[in-house]
Amino acid sequence: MSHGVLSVRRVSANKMTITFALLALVIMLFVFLPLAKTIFSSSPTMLFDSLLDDKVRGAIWLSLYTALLATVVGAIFGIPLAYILARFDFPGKRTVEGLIDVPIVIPHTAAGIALLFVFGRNFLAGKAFNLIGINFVDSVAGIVIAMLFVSIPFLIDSAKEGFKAVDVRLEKVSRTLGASPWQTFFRISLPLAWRSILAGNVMMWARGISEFGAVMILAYHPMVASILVADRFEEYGLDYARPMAALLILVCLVIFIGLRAFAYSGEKT
Amino acid sequence: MSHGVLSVRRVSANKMTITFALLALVIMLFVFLPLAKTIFSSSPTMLFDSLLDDKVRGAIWLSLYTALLATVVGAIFGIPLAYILARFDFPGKRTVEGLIDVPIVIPHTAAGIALLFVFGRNFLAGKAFNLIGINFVDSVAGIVIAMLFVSIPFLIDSAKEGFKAVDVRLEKVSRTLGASPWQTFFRISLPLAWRSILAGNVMMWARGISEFGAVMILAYHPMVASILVADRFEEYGLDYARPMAALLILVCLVIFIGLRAFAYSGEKT
Amino acid sequence: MIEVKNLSVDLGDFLLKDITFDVKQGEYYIILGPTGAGKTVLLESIAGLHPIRKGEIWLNGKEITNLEPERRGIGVVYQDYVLFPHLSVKENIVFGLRLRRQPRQEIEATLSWLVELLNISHLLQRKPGTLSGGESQKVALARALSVKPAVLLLDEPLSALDPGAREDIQHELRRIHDRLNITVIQVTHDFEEAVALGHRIAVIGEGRIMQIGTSEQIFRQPNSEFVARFAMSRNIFSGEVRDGDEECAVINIGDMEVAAVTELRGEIHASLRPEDILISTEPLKSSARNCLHGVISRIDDRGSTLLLTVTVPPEFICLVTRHSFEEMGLTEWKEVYMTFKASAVHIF
Amino acid sequence: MIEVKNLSVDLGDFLLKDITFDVKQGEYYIILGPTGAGKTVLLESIAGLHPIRKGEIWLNGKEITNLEPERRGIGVVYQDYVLFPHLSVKENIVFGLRLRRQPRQEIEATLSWLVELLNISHLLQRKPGTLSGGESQKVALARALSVKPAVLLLDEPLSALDPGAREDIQHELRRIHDRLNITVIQVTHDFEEAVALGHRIAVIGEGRIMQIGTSEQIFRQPNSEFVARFAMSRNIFSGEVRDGDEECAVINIGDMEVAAVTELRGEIHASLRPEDILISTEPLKSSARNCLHGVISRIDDRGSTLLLTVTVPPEFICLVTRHSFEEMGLTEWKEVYMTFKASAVHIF
Repeated sequence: MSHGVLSVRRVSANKMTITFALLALVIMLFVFLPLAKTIFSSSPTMLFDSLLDDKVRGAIWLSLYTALLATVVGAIFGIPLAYILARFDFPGKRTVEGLIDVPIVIPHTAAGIALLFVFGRNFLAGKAFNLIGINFVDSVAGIVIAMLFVSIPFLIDSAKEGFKAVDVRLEKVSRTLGASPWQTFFRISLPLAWRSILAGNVMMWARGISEFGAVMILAYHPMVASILVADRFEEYGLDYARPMAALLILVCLVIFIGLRAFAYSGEKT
Repeated sequence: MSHGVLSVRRVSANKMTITFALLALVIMLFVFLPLAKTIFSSSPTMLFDSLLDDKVRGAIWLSLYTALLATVVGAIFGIPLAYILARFDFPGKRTVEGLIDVPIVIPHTAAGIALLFVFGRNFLAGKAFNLIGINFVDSVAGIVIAMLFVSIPFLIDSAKEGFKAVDVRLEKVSRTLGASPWQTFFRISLPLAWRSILAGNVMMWARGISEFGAVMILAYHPMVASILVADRFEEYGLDYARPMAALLILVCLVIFIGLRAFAYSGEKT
Repeated sequence: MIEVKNLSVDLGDFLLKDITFDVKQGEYYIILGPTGAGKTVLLESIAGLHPIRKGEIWLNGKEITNLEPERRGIGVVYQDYVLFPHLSVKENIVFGLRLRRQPRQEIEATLSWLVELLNISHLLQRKPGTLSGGESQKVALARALSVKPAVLLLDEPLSALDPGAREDIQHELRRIHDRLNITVIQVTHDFEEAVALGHRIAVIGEGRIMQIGTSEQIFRQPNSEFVARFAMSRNIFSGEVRDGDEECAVINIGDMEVAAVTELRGEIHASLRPEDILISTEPLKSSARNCLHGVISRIDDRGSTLLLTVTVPPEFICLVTRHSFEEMGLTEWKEVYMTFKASAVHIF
Repeated sequence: MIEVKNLSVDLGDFLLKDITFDVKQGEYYIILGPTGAGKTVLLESIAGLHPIRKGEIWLNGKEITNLEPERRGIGVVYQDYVLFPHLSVKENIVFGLRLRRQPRQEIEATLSWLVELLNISHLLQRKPGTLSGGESQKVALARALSVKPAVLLLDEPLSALDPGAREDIQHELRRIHDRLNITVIQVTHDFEEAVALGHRIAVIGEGRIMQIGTSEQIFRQPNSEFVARFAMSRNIFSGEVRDGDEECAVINIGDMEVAAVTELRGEIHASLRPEDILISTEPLKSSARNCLHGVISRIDDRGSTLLLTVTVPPEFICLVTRHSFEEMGLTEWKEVYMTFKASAVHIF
């Protein structure tokens, strides 16, 4: 970070940029310190011990797996919507875009209760899916639904921006060269928007792993990692929850940094 | 929404766009139905009754108020960082940008525990602030800190995009006309990026209201709205939690739609 | 070969009304109009890339108004090339051929034919981002030609290029057209480009076609002030034809009398091209019917040529080469004689 | 008045090395170079908008190399106007004056002076987004002039404009310069623009200054092939000066002999401008020393002028007006005579 400040100073050392850099430093430390402190105050042995705990391993695995499922489902249905929003103007488009962002802003517990009203055993979709043996309360399917609901906006917004950045005339030229709409989509639009779509998938996956409130309401059991952390904190207190929190933060950071680096690889700064 | 599909068909009715529209419809219904069902299955009387409940009113008010505080603090420190990220290249810039997005992706309960490690009574910043009478555990200050941590990325990302969209040569021209860096920032950069910054503030506020996991760890009491919903659900069950969830979703929707409409007013589709 | 009948396109900013024209097999057809006249929209409508509200498009006797673009066999080349950035030059060129699942040898044969035609063998492995403007436009042409389109639509293909590359690509375009005998429709806002390339020119303005004709007709006989200005007849006057015999009329422009060949009478417009005026320092003895005496009031140096404003009054704009300018030792405020033929004055 | 000494700027893609030049009070100075030569970076460095690695900039005897841009009194106008989109035209123009907290009457006085100077009174209440290119550039000029800068830097001010607006603004620029006697530095890639406006021209290429001189010097005596090509001498040959007296040398270009005025001997380059060649169908009796016989191998129609390629060999490019072209009834493969003076052949 000192590099950053130094570099800013070199570019145009004036009082404003220095003030801005100092203010910015405060917020960066505010984000950085808690994460660093949690990770580094747990010794590697403690982290490893907690990794040996079957329940911890199982919860982390369940989080990764359910969030991945949610992302796959989200991609199948979300990427087409993103493409439509990027390419077409139609009355009510603003409304649709607003609706898609709503899951970010409503309280997670309220979202969980709203989902219960549709996917609960005695309701609408819940009953229908029950007939084919899928049950959303206290089940993996429930976790996936909760994660899908709160994380889908990230995928759609990012994919939309990606498609928007693809010159529509590239698609037009492709059509005049004899490509069908499908061929054009898979050979031109998708490869060119790929980076943004991948970044959106990463964000959606990570956001799914991070969810607590909606999952708690819909499916407290089987316990995903974020619920297990809360459970231990409530029952045994901070010291007992810490290694698991540290482990979880580490896992998320590694995944996030790795996939982000992959998504941005080759792109210029 | 049928409008949307119709319009797409008019623009270029081919099998791909129709398939895409159908897939998109699934995800839109998935987001829309739970929200609509929760709101409309509670009668207005029930909503009104729940609004008369002092505890409910207090919790909603506390959510709005603490999220607003978090947004103000976030704006003061976050907008300068956004400007720096938009205008300067420096080594480690990617790292800073990644760091800022981390709060979105780590599990909220783990984030809460990480914050406890810095702002808890026996730790670092907690002790320091304790000297001037500010205490972060089970207090309004704690709620603000938790909301700030999980919602700051939204403000910074949006403001950054806003500043990036302002042609840097507008600032250069302003300087050659005799404006200092500060004058240039407040008369050119800020007014031109205003829409994105406002949108970022709205998202940050809304995201703060929606937080549950991190707030729960840091400050279960005083109860913000999302915690009260969970509390009632745990203690009394779904039927008792429903009106409050519906009320909360309504409040969030009204605020979100209103501010979004304001932020986008005058802009072309 | 291509017929556009009463085509109307409404796109908010752009509005095309009742566009009707037809292009013959093998013709090089130019659509000339100012920026923002909706020329690109018109091309995209012909290619099937815009929904058509009203009107018909026919290709080789078949109506194609609502046919999908991939079934029309109409190639498009844009001003800024629009190459697929994730594919190499070679992959760009064979994109359309691979879609057709042609056998490998056939694809290779077409590729080497195009590479030879446009002389781009050294570019094949490069990515589009590394090409110069002229190279990019050649690749875009090769890509459009790869699927052997019946018609090639060119959307201001020279506008984004440096002057050097512009000349080069202009030359290529004519060569390709002559060699392949392909039908070309090109839109441009540049009159010189239109004259240099087009067999026929359709001038478009305010959403309508103003005039269709050979470059000679547009140049010499503009049918409106809009076309005249666009065709760079800088000297446009309003006046009145008093009388005269059938062969030659006398036109009053202010206090000045000018001879012209016209059968029109009454209020008219007259246009006179700057290069049709001969400048001399002494009155010339010649067959030309008009010889006016004026003063050089302004000199615009264009490098190889100069534009003189000669005030009679009114003001005339005259074009001279640097060569004759220096030969005659012209300067501002010098008195000169302007000689031009009655037939050079176009009346409308 | 402005001196740039050994300026070097390194910006990744752009690299300027050891740029040295000085501009006199009231001069209209042109920096001419191809796109991507770093001309904009150079202007921004002078205005203090780029950090300077190496070199010095002096203004009126004071060093300003590291002075903040708001203290330099140097105005900048960009190619694409860069008007403040959230302010009205009037607010754009008075932006700098309001910052100075001038009294209201003074601001109003300056405003009406500028409005009168540029004839933009009808635009004052409009928003920049609603203006045409020419109008936008006038407003940008008014805004830059509002703070009465010592120097006005113009970054390709005509490049983004339509041909009509381009002429108009070019005329405005000269008028403003003449009326205010302000020092102007303009960068451009357009040679004709440089000739039309500049007192002196600095040709920049490959990050260095290649030649500085009046337009006449650049035009007639380019010091390198780069400058010659850029100044649009289309005829550039390499040859050898055999011998000759002091006044006139004989140059061998291939099998052909050409007379030129030079004291150089040995391997040389010769350039000859297309408009310096007189075309005729019969040999001319004249004082010109060179008369070559060739065949028209290509005709490029430029509208009012035409470029002929005449093969001797080698090939010569010659410029003729449409008038003389038609007079002589020239066609492809017709035999013609090219006459040009020994002094028109520039040797370097």
